[in-house]
Amino acid sequence: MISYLIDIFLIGIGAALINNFVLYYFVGICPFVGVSRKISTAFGMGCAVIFVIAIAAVISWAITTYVLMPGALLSRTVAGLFVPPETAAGIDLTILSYIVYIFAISSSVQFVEMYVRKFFPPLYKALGVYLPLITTNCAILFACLVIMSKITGVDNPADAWDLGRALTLAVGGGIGFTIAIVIMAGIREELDLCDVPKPFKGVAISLIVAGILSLGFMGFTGVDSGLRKAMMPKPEVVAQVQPEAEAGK
Amino acid sequence: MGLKFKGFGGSGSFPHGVHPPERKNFSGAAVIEVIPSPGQVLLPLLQNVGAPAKTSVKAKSEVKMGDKIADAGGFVSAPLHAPIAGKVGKTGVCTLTNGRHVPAMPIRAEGEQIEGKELWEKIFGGQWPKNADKYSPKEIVDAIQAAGIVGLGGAAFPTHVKYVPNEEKPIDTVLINGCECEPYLTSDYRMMLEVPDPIICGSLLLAKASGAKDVIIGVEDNKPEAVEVLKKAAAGTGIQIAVLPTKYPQGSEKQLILAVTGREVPLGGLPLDVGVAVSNVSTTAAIAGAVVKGNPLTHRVVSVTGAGVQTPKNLLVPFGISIGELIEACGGLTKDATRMVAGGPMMGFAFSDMNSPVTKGTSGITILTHEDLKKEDETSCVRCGRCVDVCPMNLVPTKIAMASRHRDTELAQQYNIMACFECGSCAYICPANLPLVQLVRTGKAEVIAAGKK
Amino acid sequence: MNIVTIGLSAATLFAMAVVICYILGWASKAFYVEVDPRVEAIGAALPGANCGGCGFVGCNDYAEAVVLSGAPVDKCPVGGASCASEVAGIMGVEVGESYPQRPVVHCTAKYSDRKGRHEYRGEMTCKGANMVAGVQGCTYGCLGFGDCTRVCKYDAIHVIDGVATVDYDKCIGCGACGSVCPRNIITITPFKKSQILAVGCSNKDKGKDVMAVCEVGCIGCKACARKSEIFKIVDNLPTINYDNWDAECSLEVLEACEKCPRNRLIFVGEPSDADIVATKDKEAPEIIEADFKTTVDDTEWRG
Amino acid sequence: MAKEIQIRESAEAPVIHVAPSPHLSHTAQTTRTMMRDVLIALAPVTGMALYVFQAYALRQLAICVIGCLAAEWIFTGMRGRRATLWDFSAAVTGVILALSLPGTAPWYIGVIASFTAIGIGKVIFGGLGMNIFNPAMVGRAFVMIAFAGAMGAAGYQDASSAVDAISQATPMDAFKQGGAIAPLSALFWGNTNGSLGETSAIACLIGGLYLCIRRTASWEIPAGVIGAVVVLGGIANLLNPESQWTVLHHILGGALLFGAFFIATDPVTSPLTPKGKLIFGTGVGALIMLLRIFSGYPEGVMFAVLIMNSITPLINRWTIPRPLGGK
Amino acid sequence: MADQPTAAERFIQGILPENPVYRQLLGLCPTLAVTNGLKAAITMSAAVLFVLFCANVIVSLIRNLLKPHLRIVIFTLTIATFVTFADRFLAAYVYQMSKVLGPYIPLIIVNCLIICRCEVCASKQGVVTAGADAIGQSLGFCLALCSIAAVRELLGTGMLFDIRVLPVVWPDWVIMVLPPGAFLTFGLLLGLVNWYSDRRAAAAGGK
Amino acid sequence: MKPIQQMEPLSPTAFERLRNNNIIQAWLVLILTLCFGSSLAGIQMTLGPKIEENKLNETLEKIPELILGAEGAQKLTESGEKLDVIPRSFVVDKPGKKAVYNVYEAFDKDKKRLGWVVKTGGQGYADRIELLLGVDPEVKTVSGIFVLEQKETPGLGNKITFEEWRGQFKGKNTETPMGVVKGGKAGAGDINAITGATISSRAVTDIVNMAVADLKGPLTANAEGGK
Ligand SMILES: Cc1cc2nc3c(=O)[nH]c(=O)nc-3n(C[C@H](O)[C@H](O)[C@H](O)COP(=O)(O)O)c2cc1C
Ligand SMILES: Cc1cc2nc3c(=O)[nH]c(=O)nc-3n(C[C@H](O)[C@H](O)[C@H](O)COP(=O)(O)O)c2cc1C
Ligand SMILES: Cc1cc2nc3c(=O)[nH]c(=O)nc-3n(C[C@H](O)[C@H](O)[C@H](O)COP(=O)(O)O)c2cc1C
Ligand SMILES: Cc1cc2nc3c(=O)[nH]c(=O)nc-3n(C[C@H](O)[C@H](O)[C@H](O)CO)c2cc1C
Ligand code: SF4
Ligand code: SF4
Ligand code: SF4
Ligand code: SF4
Ligand code: FES
Repeated sequence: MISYLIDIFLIGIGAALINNFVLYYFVGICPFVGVSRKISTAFGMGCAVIFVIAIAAVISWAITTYVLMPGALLSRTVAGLFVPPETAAGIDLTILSYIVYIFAISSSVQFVEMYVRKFFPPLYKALGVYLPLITTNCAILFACLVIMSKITGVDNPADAWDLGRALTLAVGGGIGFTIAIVIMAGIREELDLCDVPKPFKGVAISLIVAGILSLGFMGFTGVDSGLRKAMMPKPEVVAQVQPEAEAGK
Repeated sequence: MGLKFKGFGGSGSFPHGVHPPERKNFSGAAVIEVIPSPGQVLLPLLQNVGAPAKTSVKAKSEVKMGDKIADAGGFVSAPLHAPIAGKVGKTGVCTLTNGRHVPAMPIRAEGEQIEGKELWEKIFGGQWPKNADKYSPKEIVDAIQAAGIVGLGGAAFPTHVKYVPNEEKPIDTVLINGCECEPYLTSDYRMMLEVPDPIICGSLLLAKASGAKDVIIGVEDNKPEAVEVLKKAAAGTGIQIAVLPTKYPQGSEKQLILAVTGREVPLGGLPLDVGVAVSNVSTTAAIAGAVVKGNPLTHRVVSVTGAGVQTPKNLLVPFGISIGELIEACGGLTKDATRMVAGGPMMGFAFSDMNSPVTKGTSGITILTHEDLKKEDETSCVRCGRCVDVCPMNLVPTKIAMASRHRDTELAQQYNIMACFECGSCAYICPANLPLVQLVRTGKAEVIAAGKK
Repeated sequence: MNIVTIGLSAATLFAMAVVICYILGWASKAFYVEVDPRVEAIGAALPGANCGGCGFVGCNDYAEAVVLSGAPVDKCPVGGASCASEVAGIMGVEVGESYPQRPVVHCTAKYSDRKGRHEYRGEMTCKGANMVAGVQGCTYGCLGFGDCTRVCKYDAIHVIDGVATVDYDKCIGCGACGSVCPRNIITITPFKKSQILAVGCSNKDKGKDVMAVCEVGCIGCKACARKSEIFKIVDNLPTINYDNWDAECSLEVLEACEKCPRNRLIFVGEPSDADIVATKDKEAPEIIEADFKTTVDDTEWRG
Repeated sequence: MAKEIQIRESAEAPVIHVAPSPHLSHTAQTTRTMMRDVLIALAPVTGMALYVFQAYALRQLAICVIGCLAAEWIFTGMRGRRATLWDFSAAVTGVILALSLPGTAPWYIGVIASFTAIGIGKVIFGGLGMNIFNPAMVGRAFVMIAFAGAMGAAGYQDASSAVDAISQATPMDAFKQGGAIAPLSALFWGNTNGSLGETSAIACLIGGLYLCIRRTASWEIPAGVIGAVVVLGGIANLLNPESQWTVLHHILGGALLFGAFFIATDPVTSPLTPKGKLIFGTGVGALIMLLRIFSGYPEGVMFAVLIMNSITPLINRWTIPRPLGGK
Repeated sequence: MADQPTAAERFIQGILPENPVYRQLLGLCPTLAVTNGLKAAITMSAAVLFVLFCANVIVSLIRNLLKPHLRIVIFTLTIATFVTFADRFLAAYVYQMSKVLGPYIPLIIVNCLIICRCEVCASKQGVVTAGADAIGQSLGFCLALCSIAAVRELLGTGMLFDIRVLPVVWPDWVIMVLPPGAFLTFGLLLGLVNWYSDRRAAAAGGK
Repeated sequence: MKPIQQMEPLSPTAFERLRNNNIIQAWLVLILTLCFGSSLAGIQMTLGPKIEENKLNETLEKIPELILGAEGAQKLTESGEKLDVIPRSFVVDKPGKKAVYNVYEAFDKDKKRLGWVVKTGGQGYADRIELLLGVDPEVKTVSGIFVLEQKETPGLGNKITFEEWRGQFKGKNTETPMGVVKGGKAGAGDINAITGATISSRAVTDIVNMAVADLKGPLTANAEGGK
C-alpha cells in the first residue's frame, strides 16, 4: 500500500516537474505559445486542460483495458459469441486506439462544454472558452498514449497500470502544463515592457524563454529516483522465488 | 525620535522617504525683504486648483491695491485682487511655470503704491490676538473666501473649501505645516522666525472655524530656531509644536498626518476623511491677515535661492510680478546657472521664460547650476527596487513608469498609479536616472484620458 | 478470426459513433443555450481550427468578441481574406470606407521658426515634453519628438525639421498618429480631392502672442475669410468649411492663400486616382474641426 | 531627436535647459557604481580563487571577462545600439560566470558560456535590465548541459595538475560518492576543489556583507536563502541523524554562499519589493536543498536560481504592496 | 467567395511564403520533438506528407457531403485513420525509427497543421489542388524540420545523417539534442527568418 | 470542435422524426467509421505479425551474442544455424515486491542448454534502463549484457551502451555482487565506472546484481530439474 502511494506520488511529480509535458516532451506547444499572453488566460487554459485530461485519461484507460487490449473483457465476450474462446481472447483491437482516443477526447470536450455552459454559466465564462482549444492539444492525446503504452506495452500483465496511476499521470501532466504556461505568461507580461529586438518579438522570444525554462527544469532530473530511494525501504535481495510455467506462445 | 514625540498619536515619522541634501543655508539667514513695487504685473486668471477666476473689471479701469479684479469661478476657486494700484490692461495669455497656458490680466502701475516698510506693516504689522473668540466660524470662512486665500504650501488649493463645516466628517485636529521639507526653500522658515504671531493667530482662527480641539504645528528638526520662536509665541494658546525628523517628503500632508497623528488618509480620500485639516504656515499667516485686518491675498514670501543666483534672498513680492524681476532683485544669475525651477528642486517646475509671473503657488525660485545637475546618463531600469524602498506611498514606481512608457494603462492602474503624488523620491534615488515622475505623470494623464472615454 | 477482427473493429467504432452522436445530439438539445444567431453564423464562417491565432481563445470566443465587443473582422489568420469578408457580411459592416481619411498635421513651423526653444532633458517623447514648460514657446505646435512616428505601423509619418510630416503615399489613414499626439494637432480629415487645403497652424492665441513664439504661426488676421466664404475664423484660427468647397471657389481660395501674410494655408496630400474615383459621388463631409486643446498637462498634481 | 534641438550657446549668458522634476538626483549611486560595487565585493572571492587555483583561475577569468565584453559589444552592435561596456554589467557577468566554472574547464567552455550568457541571457531580451534570467547562470547552465563531461564532477579533477586543490574531489562529490566529509575549516577557508568562486566561504561572506551594507544587494535575498537552507537542512539532519553532512556543511559547502550573495541578489532578475525578495530567497534556498538532496546533480544553486528567476514576474504580481491608505 | 489559389500557387505557397512552421507556426510539437536528428526529421515529414495528402484528398472528395457541425469530427476521424496506417507501416518496416519517433507519430492526429489544411484548402477546393497543397505544405514542413534538425544534429553530435562531418576534436554540444536545445534552436532560427523577411519586406518597400 | 448544432424541436411526423434523428444526421460519420474500422483491422491483419516479429527480434537477435559472445554469434550466422530459444517467465515473490522476469532459454541444435538471457531493467540517471543479461546455464558467470533502452545523457551516461564498457561484464563471476569503482582501477569482481557517469554505471551494475540475485535460485533449480 505504502509503495503504491509512493508510486503514485512519484508518477505525479514526474509528470508535473521532472518530465514536464511542455518542457520535456514538447506536447501542447501550440497553446503554450498561443494562449500565454496573459496570466489569467493562461491559468484558465491550464485548469481546463487539467479537467479534460482527467476525463480523457479515465475514458481511455477504461476503453483500453476493457475493449482494446488483447483479451480485454468486453471484446473477448462479444467475440466469444462467434468464435471459440481461445481465439476470442487473442483479438487485438489496439489498432483502433488512436481513432478511439481522439473520438473520445473531442466528444467529451464537447459534452463538457455544453454541460458546463448550461448549468454553470459562471464556470463556463471562466473556463468554457478554453475547452474547444483543447481538442487539438497534443497534451491530452499524449497522456492517453502514455497510458496505453503502460497497459499494452508492458511485458507482463501484472505491471499494467491501474486507473489510479493513469489518472495521476494525466493530472500531474495537466498540472505541469499549467505550471509551465502560467510561468510563461508571467514572463511574457514582463517582456511586454522590455525592449526585445523586433524579429524576436512574440513567438521567437517565447521559445527562447521556454528553452531556458527547460534548462532550469533539467535540474529536476533524478529527483524522482532520489525521492524513491529516500522513501522506499531498500528491497531485500534475498528472495523467495517460484518458477512459473512456460509462457504459451 | 520617540522622545520628541510624547503626546501625539503618531510615531513622528512615516515609512520610506529620502534624505536629499538640505541646502537651506543659501537663503536661510536672509531676512525677508520687500521688493520694490513693479511697473507692471501680469495676473494669471488661474492660480489655484479648481476653476479659473472670472474677470470682474473692464480693461482700462483703474484699480487700487487690494481691489477685487476677478471673481471666483465656482466653489472650488478663489477671487483675485490687485496687488498694486494701476490700470487694468487687455486680457492676454501667459504660460505659467508649470506649463499651463492660461489667460492673464496685466495691470500697469499708476499712482501711489504702498511700498517697503509700509507694505510690511500693512501685511504683518500690528497686534495679533492670541485667541479667536471674537469671530464666529462662518465669519472666518467667509473672510478667507473673500480674501482669495489658497494654499501657499504649493498646491494652491482654495483654503475655505477645507474649512467649511462638515457635519459628517468633523475635524478634530488642525495641522499647521511648517516642515518645508523641500531642499533650498526657506520662505516658511523665515516666516516662522520673523512673524510667528500671525501664524499663531491664524492657527487659532482655523481651529475655531473647523471646531477642532487640537492645533499642532509640525516643524522639521533642522529648524530649531523656528521651533523656539514658535514655542514662545504659542505659549498659553494650547497650540502644540511637533518637532519631526528631517526627511523628505515630511511636509506632504498624508505623510505629515501619519507622522503626527498616526492616521492614514485613505487612498483617493482627503485629510478630512480622518478628521484633520492641514494648512501651510504662510497660509495661516495670510488667514490671520484676512480675518483680523481684512487684507486680501496679494503678496507672498518667495525664496530666491540656489547656487545659480548671485545673492539668495527671501522676498515679499506681489503676485503677477515677473520672475525675471525677482532674479534681478537678487543680483541676477551666475554664469553657471543651468536650470531655473519654480518651487523646490524636488517638485518644482523647470521653466525658461523670465517673464513668467509669480503666482499664489510659487513658494520659491531655485536656480541650480551645472554642478548640481551633474548626473550619469539614463540607463534601463535595473529593477533594483530602490524606488520601491523609498516611495512614501508604498508604490512600485518602476512598474508604473514602465507601464506608462508602454502605454499600458491597465497595468499602471493595477499598480495604483493614481496614488502617486509625484513627490520625486523615486526619481531622486533611481540609480538608472530614469525620469520616473515624468513617466508617472504621463501615465496618469493617459489613465484619465482612458477613463473619460 | 480475420473476419471477426475486422467485424469487431468496425462494430466497435460504429457503436462508439452511434453512442457519441446520440449523446451529443441529445446534449445539444438538453443543454441548449440561447445565443446571438450572429455568433453562431460567424462561428460557422470561421474555420474552427481553434488555433488561437486571432488572439482569442478559440474560434467561438473570437466570434463572440466580434459580435459583442466589436472586434475587427479580419483577425483570423487561418481563414484569411475570404473569411474576413464573410464575417464582415454577417456583421453588416463594410470593409473599406467611403472616402479616404488621411491625417493632417496642423503645424508647419520648422525648428528655426520657433522661438523660445530650450534644451530638454527627460523622457524624449512628445507626451513627456508636453508636460514641461519652456521646451518651446508655442504651447500648441508640434513638439517634434515623434510619438506619432513611433505609433505609425506603416512608416508614414516622420519628423522632418522638427515638424511631423505625413508621407501620403504610405499612409493608410489608420488614425493612430492622431490619437497619440498629445497636442492634438493631427486631425483625421476626409480627402475630397487629391490635395486639400489645410491650415498649417494651431495657435489660438492673439496675433501678438503668436508672433512672440513663432515666426510663421497664424495670427488670425482674417485676410482669408475676407477673400472666401469657405474660411471662418474661430478662436483666432481659420476653419475650412468643406461643404462649400467646389471648383468655383478654388480661385478665391488661391487668392486667399496669396493674401495670407504668413503663408499658413497649405495644400496637403496626394491620394491616388483610385481614391478620387471612389469618392467622387460621395456627399461632402461636414466641417472638419481640429480638436485643439490648450494642452500642457491637465492632470491635477499634488495633494 | 535631442540632437536636433537647438542649444542656446553663448559664452556670457547661462545655458538654461528644462527638465521634469525632481531636479536633484542621488549621484552616489548609479547603475555603474552598483556594478563597480559588485566587482569590489567580488575581490576577496577572486583573490581567493587566484590563490587556490593560480593560473587556472587567471585563465578562466580572462576568458570569461573578455568573452562577455566582446559578446556585449558584438551583440549590441548587431542591434545597432551603442555598446554599453562601461556600465560594467557585462564585466560583472563575466567575473561571476568565470567564478562559477571549474578552473580546469577547456577554453571553449568559457567562450561559449560567455556568448550564451550575453547573447541568449541578456541582449535578446533587450539588454541591461530587461533580462528575465540571470545571464551568468544561463551561460553556465548551457555549458553544463552541453559539456556535461567537462562540467560534471569529473571535470573538476585534473590528476596531472600541480595545483594542490585540483587533484582532490570536490567536497560535495566526495560526500555524495564516497561519504567522505570535508572538514568545516577547509570549507570555511577555501582550500578545497570546486568552482573557482565557491570554495571559500569566508571570502563570499566578506564580499556579500559588503554588498548588503552598501545596499547594492538587498539583504532579504541571502537571508531568505540561508534561512531556508538552515530550516530544511535541519529537518534533513533530524530525519537522518547519522548523516555527517550537517547543516553547516550545507551552508559552507558548494556554491551556496556565493550564490546567495552574488547570484540570487542580481537585482534585474529578482523581485522588486522586500517581501518579494524574501519569498524569492526562500524559494531559492528550498529548491537548492531539494535538488542537493534528491536530484542527480551534486549542487542545485544554478538551477534553483534559474527556476526562481522564471517565477519572479509572478512573485512581483503577487506582492504588489498596499499603497498608503489603500486597501 | 473570394478567389481561391490554384493548385500551383498552393504548392508554391506551402514551401516558403506560407511555410507551416516558420510563418504559420502550426504543428510546433513535432517540430521541436523530432528534430534531434535529420533522419527522424525526414521520417516525420514523410509521415506528415502521407497523412496530409490522404486526408486532403479524401476530404476534398467528400467535401460536398460535409455538414458544417460534423466537419471537424470527420476530419479527425480521417486523419486518425491515416495516422494509424502510417504508424503501423513504420513499425513494420522501419522499426528502429518508429521507436525513436515514439508517440509523436500518433500525435500527428492533433497536429494543427493537418486540420488547418483540411479546413482551409481541402474542404473548399478540388482534389488536385488539395493534393498539391498537401505536398507543398509537407515540403515546407520538411524544409523547416530539416533546417532545425541539421543545426541540432551538427552541433550536438558533429554528425549529419549519423555520419560524422565535423572533425573529432569538435566537442559535441550535448544540449543541442536535448529539449532546451530544441527550443533555443527553433527560437533563434525563427528570429533569423523573421529578421530576414523583415529586411526583404523593407527592401521591397523601399523600391 | 464546433458545437453540434442545435436541433429543431422534435416534429410530430415519423418521417420528420427520422430525419431529425441525431443518429441519422450523422450518417456520414457512421459510414466512415465502418469503412475506417474495417480497413484499419485489415492493416492490422497484414502488418500486425510483422510488427510483433520486429518486437521479438529486437530481443532474439541479441541472444546469440549474449550467450556465445561476438565471435560465437558471427560463426553461428556464417554456419546458417540458429539457436533454439524458448521464452519463459518467472515470478519472483519477495516481501514488498513482486517481480516477473521474462527469461529466454537458449539451446543449441543438440538441445543442449547454452545459457539464459534475462530481460530486466531499473531506474538509471535520467529514466528507466532496460537491458538484456546473458548468463551461463549454471548462472555462475555473466556472459554479456546489452542495453535495450536508455535515456541517459548523450556523451556521458549513454556510454553504457558502448561495447567497450558493457564488455566488462563478460565473464564476471556472480558469486558476490559486483561493485563499481571509479578511476579505472577495478579489481576482478568489479566494474570500472564511466568517468562522469558513475550513477549510470552503478545503475546498470545494480540491475544486473539484482536480477542475478533474484533469479539464481529459480534458474539453477530449473536447470537441474529441466532437460
Ligand atoms: C511631496 C510633497 C511635499 C510637500 N512639502 C510641503 C512642505 O514642505 N511644506 C508645506 O507647507 N507643504 C508641503 N506640501 C503640501 C502639503 O501636502 C499640503 O498640501 C499643504 O501643507 C497644505 O497646506 P496649504 O493648503 O496651506 O498649502 C507638500 C506636498 C507634497 C506632495
Ligand atoms: C554559482 C554556482 C552555481 C552552481 N550551480 C550548480 C548546479 O546547479 N548544479 C551543479 O551540479 N553544480 C553547480 N555548481 C557547481 C557545484 O557547486 C560544484 O562545484 C560542481 O557540481 C562540482 O561538484 P561535483 O564534483 O559534485 O559534481 C555551481 C557552482 C557555482 C559557483
Ligand atoms: C548535464 C549532465 C548530465 C549528466 N548525465 C549523467 C548521466 O547520464 N549519467 C551519470 O551517471 N551522470 C551524469 N551526470 C553527472 C552527475 O551529475 C554526477 O556528477 C556524476 O554522476 C558524478 O559521477 P563521477 O563521479 O563519475 O564523475 C550528468 C551531469 C550533468 C551536468
Ligand atoms: C548585486 C548584484 C548581483 C549581480 N549578480 C549577477 C549575476 O549573478 N549574474 C550576472 O550575469 N550579472 C549579475 N549582476 C550584474 C547585472 O545585474 C547583470 O549583468 C544584469 O542581469 C544584466 O541585465 C549583478 C549585479 C548586482 C548589482
Ligand atoms: S530605482 Fe530606478 S533602477 Fe531601481 S527599480 Fe526603481 S526605476 Fe528601476
Ligand atoms: S511613485 Fe510617486 S509617490 Fe512614490 S516615490 Fe515616486 S513620485 Fe513619490
Ligand atoms: S505631431 Fe504631435 S506626436 Fe507628432 S511629433 Fe508633433 S507633437 Fe509629437
Ligand atoms: S494615419 Fe496611421 S498610417 Fe497614416 S501616418 Fe498616421 S499612424 Fe501612420
Ligand atoms: S502541434 Fe499544436 S499543440 Fe502540439
